[in-house]
Amino acid sequence: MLASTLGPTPYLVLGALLFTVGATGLLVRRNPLVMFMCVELMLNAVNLTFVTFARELDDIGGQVVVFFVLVVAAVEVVVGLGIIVAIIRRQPNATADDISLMRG
Amino acid sequence: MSVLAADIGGFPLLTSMVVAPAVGAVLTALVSRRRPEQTRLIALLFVIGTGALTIALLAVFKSGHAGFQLVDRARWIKDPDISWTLGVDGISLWLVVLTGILFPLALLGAPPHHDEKPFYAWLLLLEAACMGAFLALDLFLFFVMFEIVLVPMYFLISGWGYGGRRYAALKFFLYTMFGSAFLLVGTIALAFLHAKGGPVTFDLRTLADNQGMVAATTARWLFLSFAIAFAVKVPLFPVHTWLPDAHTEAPTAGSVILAGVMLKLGTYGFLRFGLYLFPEASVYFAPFMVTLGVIGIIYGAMCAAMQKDLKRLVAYSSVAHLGFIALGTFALTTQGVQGGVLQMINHGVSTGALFLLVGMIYERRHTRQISELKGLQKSAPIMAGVFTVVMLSSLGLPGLNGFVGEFLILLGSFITRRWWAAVALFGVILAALYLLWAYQRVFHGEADEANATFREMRWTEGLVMAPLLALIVFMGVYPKPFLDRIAPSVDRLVTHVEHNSEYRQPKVATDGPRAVRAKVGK
Amino acid sequence: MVELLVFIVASAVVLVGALGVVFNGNPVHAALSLVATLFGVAVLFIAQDAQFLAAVQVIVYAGAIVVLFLFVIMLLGVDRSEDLRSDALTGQRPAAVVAGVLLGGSLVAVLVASSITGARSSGAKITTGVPNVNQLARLLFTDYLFAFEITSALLVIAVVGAVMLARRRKGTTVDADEADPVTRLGVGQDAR
Amino acid sequence: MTAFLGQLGPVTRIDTPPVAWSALLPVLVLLGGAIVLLVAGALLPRRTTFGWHATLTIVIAAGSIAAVVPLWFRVRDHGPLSVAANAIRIDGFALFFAVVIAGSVILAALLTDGYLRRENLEGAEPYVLLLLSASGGLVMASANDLIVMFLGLEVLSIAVYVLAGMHLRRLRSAEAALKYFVLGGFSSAFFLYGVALVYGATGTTNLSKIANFLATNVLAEDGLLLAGFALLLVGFGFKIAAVPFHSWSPDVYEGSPSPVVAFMASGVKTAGFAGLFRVFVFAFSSYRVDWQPLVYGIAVITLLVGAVLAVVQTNVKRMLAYSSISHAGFVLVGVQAANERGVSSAMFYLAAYTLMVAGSFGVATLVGRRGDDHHLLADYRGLGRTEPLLAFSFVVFLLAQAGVPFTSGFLAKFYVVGAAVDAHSYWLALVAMLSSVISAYLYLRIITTMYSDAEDSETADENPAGSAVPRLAIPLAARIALVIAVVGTIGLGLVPGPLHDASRHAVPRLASGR
Amino acid sequence: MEHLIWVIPALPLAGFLLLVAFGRRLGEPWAGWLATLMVVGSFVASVALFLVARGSRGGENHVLTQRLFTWIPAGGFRADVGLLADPLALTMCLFVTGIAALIHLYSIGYMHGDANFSKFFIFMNLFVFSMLMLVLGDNLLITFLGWEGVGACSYFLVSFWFTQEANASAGKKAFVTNRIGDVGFMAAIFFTFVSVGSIRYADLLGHASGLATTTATAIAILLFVGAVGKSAQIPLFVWLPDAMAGPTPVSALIHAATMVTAGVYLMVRINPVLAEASPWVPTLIAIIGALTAFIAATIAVAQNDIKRVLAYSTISQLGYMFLAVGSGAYVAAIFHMITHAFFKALLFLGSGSVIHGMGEEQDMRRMGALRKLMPITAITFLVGWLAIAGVPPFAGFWSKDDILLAAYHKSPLLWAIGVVTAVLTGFYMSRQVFLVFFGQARWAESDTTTGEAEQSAAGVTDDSGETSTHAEDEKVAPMVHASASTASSPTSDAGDDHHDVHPHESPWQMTLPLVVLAGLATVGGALNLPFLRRLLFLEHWLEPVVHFGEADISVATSTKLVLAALAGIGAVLGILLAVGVYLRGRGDRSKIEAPALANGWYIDSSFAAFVARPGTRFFEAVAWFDRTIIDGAVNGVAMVVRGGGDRIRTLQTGYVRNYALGVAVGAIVLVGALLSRAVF
Repeated sequence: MLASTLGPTPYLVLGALLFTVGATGLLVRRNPLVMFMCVELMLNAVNLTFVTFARELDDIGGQVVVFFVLVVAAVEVVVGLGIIVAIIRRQPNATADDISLMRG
Repeated sequence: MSVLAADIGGFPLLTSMVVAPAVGAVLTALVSRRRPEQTRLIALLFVIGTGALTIALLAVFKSGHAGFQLVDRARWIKDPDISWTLGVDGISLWLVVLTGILFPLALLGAPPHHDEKPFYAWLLLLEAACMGAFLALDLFLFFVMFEIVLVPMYFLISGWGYGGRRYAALKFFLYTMFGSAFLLVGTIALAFLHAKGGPVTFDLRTLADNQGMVAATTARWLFLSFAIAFAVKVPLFPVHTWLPDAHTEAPTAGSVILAGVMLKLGTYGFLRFGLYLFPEASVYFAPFMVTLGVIGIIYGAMCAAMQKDLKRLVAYSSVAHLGFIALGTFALTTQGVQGGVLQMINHGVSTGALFLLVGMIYERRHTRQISELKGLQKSAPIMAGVFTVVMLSSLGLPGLNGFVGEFLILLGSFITRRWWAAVALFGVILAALYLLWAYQRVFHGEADEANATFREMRWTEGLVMAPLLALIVFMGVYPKPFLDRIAPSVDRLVTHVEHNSEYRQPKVATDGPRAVRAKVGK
Repeated sequence: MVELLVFIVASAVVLVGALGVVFNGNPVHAALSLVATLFGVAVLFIAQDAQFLAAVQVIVYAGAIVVLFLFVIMLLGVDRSEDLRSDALTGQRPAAVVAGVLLGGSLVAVLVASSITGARSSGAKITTGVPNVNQLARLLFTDYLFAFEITSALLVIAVVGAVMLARRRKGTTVDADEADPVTRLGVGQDAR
Repeated sequence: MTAFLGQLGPVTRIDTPPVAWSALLPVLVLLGGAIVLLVAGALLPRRTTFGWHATLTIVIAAGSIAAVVPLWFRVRDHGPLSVAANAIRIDGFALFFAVVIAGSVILAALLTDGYLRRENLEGAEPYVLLLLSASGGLVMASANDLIVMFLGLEVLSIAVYVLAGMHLRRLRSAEAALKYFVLGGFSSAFFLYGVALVYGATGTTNLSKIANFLATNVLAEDGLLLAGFALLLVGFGFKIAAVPFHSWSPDVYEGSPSPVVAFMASGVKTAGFAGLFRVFVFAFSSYRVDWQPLVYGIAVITLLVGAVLAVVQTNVKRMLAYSSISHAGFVLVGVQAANERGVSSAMFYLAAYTLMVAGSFGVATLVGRRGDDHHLLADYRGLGRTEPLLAFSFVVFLLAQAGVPFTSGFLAKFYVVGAAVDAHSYWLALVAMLSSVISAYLYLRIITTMYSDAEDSETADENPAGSAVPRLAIPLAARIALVIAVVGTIGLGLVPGPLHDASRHAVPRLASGR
Repeated sequence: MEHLIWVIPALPLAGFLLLVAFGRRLGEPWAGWLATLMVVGSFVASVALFLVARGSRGGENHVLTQRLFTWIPAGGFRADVGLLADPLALTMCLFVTGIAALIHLYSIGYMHGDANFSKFFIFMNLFVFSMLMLVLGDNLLITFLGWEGVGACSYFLVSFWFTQEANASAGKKAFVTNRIGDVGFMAAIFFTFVSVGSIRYADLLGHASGLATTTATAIAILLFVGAVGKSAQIPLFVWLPDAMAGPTPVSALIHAATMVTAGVYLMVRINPVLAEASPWVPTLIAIIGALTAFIAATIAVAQNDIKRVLAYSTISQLGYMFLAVGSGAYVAAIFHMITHAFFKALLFLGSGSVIHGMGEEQDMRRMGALRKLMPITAITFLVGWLAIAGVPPFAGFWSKDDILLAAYHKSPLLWAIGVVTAVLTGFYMSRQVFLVFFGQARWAESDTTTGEAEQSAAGVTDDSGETSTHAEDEKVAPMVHASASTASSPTSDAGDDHHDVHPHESPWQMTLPLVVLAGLATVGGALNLPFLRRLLFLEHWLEPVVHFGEADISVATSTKLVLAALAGIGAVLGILLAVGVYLRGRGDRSKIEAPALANGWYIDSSFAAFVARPGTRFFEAVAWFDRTIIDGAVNGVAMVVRGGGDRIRTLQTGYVRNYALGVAVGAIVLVGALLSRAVF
């Protein structure tokens, strides 16, 4: 166990940055797979935040939440990849920008 | 105060007047599409039955009473308190009777050319809604009826109208709905503010008779929200432009009902829900409303004069006529308001008749363009004669109905608003101008080839016009029975306004010569 | 001091990995960068007394999820590198950067300014004596029992969804706008 | 499981909290039913002559509703129930939404049956997902913990992502799934971050505790909390398709299989609102002065943008999608009021809207024809003549959406506006009504198109437009769905009392503001 | 007996109703006889009532009233259908019904063969009814009822031959111009009610002395506006010449004898109010009257249409009456009204007889020497001529003399105008008589001459820019604007039938009224002979009605005689001048018949140019405004919504990353908004 000398703020800020990088990444990348990865980054940022708060609040509940987030992330990936597989089969090498039949 | 339904043996007369056409509509809709004659029969049966009920109403109506009579009441929604409350007084009585009379005539006089079944169903539904709106004594119920009339009318215009019917129907619906948006918010706000956290009720009499629950400034805002809705419906300048389109494109029956009955929802609304609910605000905004009315009179007449389409011309004349009604209503004198109420009926009869006639002309010539019509009087003298009488009624010739209302309105407004009345008087000249000019172009002159074979009125058409003509003459010569029933309620309304505001109508309006003698005596 | 050192190193790994995900044109590389981030986060978990979660993070995330990603990349053969020099959507990239800066900025500002609210745990405390796993497990089956149960529904969805989506459907595409009318109306056969 | 726990017993005995399973019955019926259906689906042939899958789904959903009934009275007489360590709260509110969501499942299932046959997509999976998604909705409506809420949201959403992409031969379907999924994941992350921040600010994820905490403590620094509010609002805003988080919905509604859209617009949206109420109106009620302006703003732009954009569409499904956005704005007006009237009016609205919108998309399902691709306005031309009853039912739904009296839509609007007025949000009420005027244009446009023949009706008498197009096949199940929706829409318009009373009873007592 | 006042108007009303119902079935001539019978009955009833009123209480004038039913009750306002048969009303009744009866009889002959024979009598009976209501009404509103009623009948009858646009336009013009005056009347009614609380004459006139001067002035002026419209005074006289488009009996009855004098009647009726009004009011009335008399007379000099001459003459004579009213000589006004009714009806009927005999020819230039062919017509016409010219001892002399005397009392200048007008009257009437009955027969002249005449007529009208009235009417004219010339150029005579004209005397139904009227025009002066007080029958009879306002004219007898002599000399002078010009052929006719005069001083055309045209343009501008601005705003809102929709729609790009950006931006905005709350 490491002594808590640093305080929560650096962790939280790191989480915020990670979240931002993930969010921005989703906005700038065209490959749907990478976009999913960015969502994973965001979820990880949240996880980090939860854990930080858990320690700060001295509440194990925050850690349990991470557990559930992990499950959700996994499920999302499964379904998301399923969708991508379905799409790429019909439109090989399609990027997110190519998938824009509907608009307006 | 109010005479209850129990007084006539418990028969819910008013409710039946609303329900009967609605039932008729459903039955008509249920008849097989392949039996048009049956639909027609059923529709006629119900529409005439409803007319008969309104005549019965006339018989049981106690003419000395000022308050609401024959009140039917049943709870509809518990919280907020909304109930099916119907009642009639002198202000609504004739409108109801007018509705009862005009619908059969419209149905008989202007049958549709296709799809009889839905046409009749919508028409019956429209009648139910109009009846409901005139009889409702619950603000919510009124709003519901006020709003629902749009639907059948929309379908009537868009389904059976002429060339630009879709645009016209849409414009009509949206424009009126735009007004209703304000009305709904205003209605709810009034009820909630009035409740002050207590139980919310929409009962008209409760809301109106307990003034002072809403602050004066708030009441003015609320009045405005009501006024927008009614102004659109009337329609007053400058929110009138839906009317020419709707009137012109609507099928004849639609135009008749639109002009004869539906426009009255606006003016009736001003009386029943403007003056009654917001006496102080009505007084406050009276100059404004009167100005709008006067602008409408002059402006409508000018526009009417310039129309190339006969139906459009009649439509604009409605703008002018309803300007008169607005003027009378907000003159806030007993003469003005009585004249306004009477003029609603007059306008319904005269303009309804005009639209029927224009419809007959269209039937024969398939055009409404004035320039394409000429010299019809030669081949159709009787129709020309009928048209003349209706036209003279519309331009307010003494001895015919239009004059009585117009005169009272002008007199009433002259008492309180001399200069407005003076300007409005010019509307009388302009009315003669545009109507006679139109008549001249359509009926006078030598008929060209297309118009030479114009068919004279058939006796069935004459039969439809006869009651209207009779009313035009009767109301012009002997309006007393009408005014006798209108007067107590109007007096009560004006007194209500006086009680709840600083406004006092000049003594001469109520006392006549006695007032002047008293003044001289001093 | 140790914590600071760990934090600096781990956070560097996390951020570099994250940026790697964003800036690597090749999806495989991006996935590998993601692994770096996940590891970094796991380290930070440990630094904050969440040892079990760190383990799960490595096993489930790095071990399963990223592998899944890589598997799909290989399966579909979409490992072609993406050209990151330009963005076809006008304004998207600068807007994204601005949005990122604003979002990050405001979040950081909030966290820096008001992380201490005075709130204290109202649930189970992190007790140092008991193993992390035990504590988690206890909470999982008490306070979070329902949440735990509902994750089962999620997993069922994942299974059913994957089956549905990945099932190879024969037959032509019904609504490809380029398709000619004949194929457009053509009805494909079911998978079975 | 017990055996497993028993083995660990001596080491660390975990006393699972007593769970009142009966209180969870509505959810459990759906969950269990989904599993049963999954298994049954594996046993039954994929292509069945009778709609076994749909029937079973309906039975399950109906069972869920049936399970609500005793609970309803129990809750009414003995107060709300806290279940599973207070993670779930079964109160009238939750039960009301359970019925609405389960009802939307029934309608969607009725529509799905014929659709799947028509599109050659038979199988039990769509129904399984439908049921699972609905269970997520029920969880959201009854969640008393942000984590449970989040999980419910995910259960609800992920199943629908899959359903959106169900029609794999349609590119649009896949595209809808992808868009929905990417954006859904994106916004879930925001939501989750919001949960984290609220957790950090209050020390708990339990909504009761949060409410308690916020009511009893004065926060010196509430930035964390407020930022959490904002991010949670993003998540909910996405789910209910409020502007500016709406952009997915027209594309997804257009692309997804129409019966699924019926569920999305009714069940999913309803569940989203249920969560929004739970979190914001109930738990965060003492901070309402902070979030009310935001909801006010969102409501205004949602109302207007939805209505205005709907007007310029040519695809009926997109029109309905945008109008659905505008309707969300209406419900947000109820949210903004943040009083008991507001909640109950929004509940009434959602219940009424469920019927209308499910019916509307039901019609769209049928008119879409094989390939689910005939959704242009032009495809509706002449429907009034060829399919008078179908057209009539669509008219009812559209008029109800326009807020014409004697339909449920009118009363829904009336109640919502009443709530806004009660909260003194007069201008918002006015904006709402005006936006409904704009929307009315759209509905009338559709209606007019249905009742206009070919190009010009003057000449149409000789040549009825519909003659060239084959008659639509309207399966019995879809007929039933439409009849239910029509009867419900008109019935609620005439006799709103019972439903409105129910919604009034279902509203928990709200704490007063800060 | 007083309960039977209603019989007087009821008979024509019954006739009207019967003809509406059975007119077509009765057909010619029985419809005409029925109508005539009704009017005769009405006349008999009037006479009976007159005898009753005169006979009772030893010659005391007796006022009979009858209230039939309440017409419009509203609050303190109450208008009854009440009849008031006082001397004034009875006087009017007598001559209205009397002359109407004669004209009805005449019409049976005149309208012979018309397709709408019975319809004509429907309107005639309705007119008589309306006129009687106007006269007998016991309150302003009943008078107004009649007032508008006669206006409407005038409209129907002027445009009776509706197939010609000109007639239709003339009818419309008459009605609309009248309405301008009617508005004044209505306003006066309002004023009366507001200040008196009642609109009964009994209340208004009984309390006139209690009226404030301003109120009395307002009422008087407004009623005068009404009178100006109805009685065709400056500036609203333009309709009357056009109204000649109607059948000649109509012109005689409505536009000469009765309706147009209603304004005078009204002024006399309210003389107590006039007395209370500011002094400038009577003066204004007198000036307007004098000017109208003079200007109309000058115009009459240059007219070629036989009826138009008479029309302007009527306007001129009405001017005299107003001059009398303005001078306070109410009895003189009524006196002149009656004598004028006699001789002008006579002249019109005579002209009608001529037109009838000439086969619908109205241009005097195509007549001449008719005295031999139409002896009865000619002789009676000559009587009328002398009467209107004011040659003693014919009726016109006495009444005109009375007026001039009063005018002199008011102001010598007015008197001077009156005398000049008298000279002109003598001149133009003589001109007419000579052109029609003397000289050479011109109806059979060759086409070229006729063509020239026509062309000159056309040239004259061209100046006013009105030849194309028919065509332009469509475009220009909702405004009062019709055809100064149209009535004078009947389109039927375009050169195909006037060779076949065989002038002949008219049937007895037409000549009998001529003879009767000629007799009346000769002896009509006896009603009010100035020689002895006892002979001032009319003055005594009307005394109770006019005693409030009648000016006390105290002029020395010698002055009276001089004035009378001057008036007589003036008339003779005018006749002699005409003899010189038109019989002897001295002087240049074209100088006298100047285009300015022929075109009525361009008043009508300038009205068209300066009022009607800009008015039309203004109306068009309003209609444009309505279409473009008001309705444009409505459609503009729709366009803004659509345009906004299209604009916002472009944000919906279809790219999922754009959508995500939207979500992110939304999140930032929300966070920012909430944080700003936290910070501030």
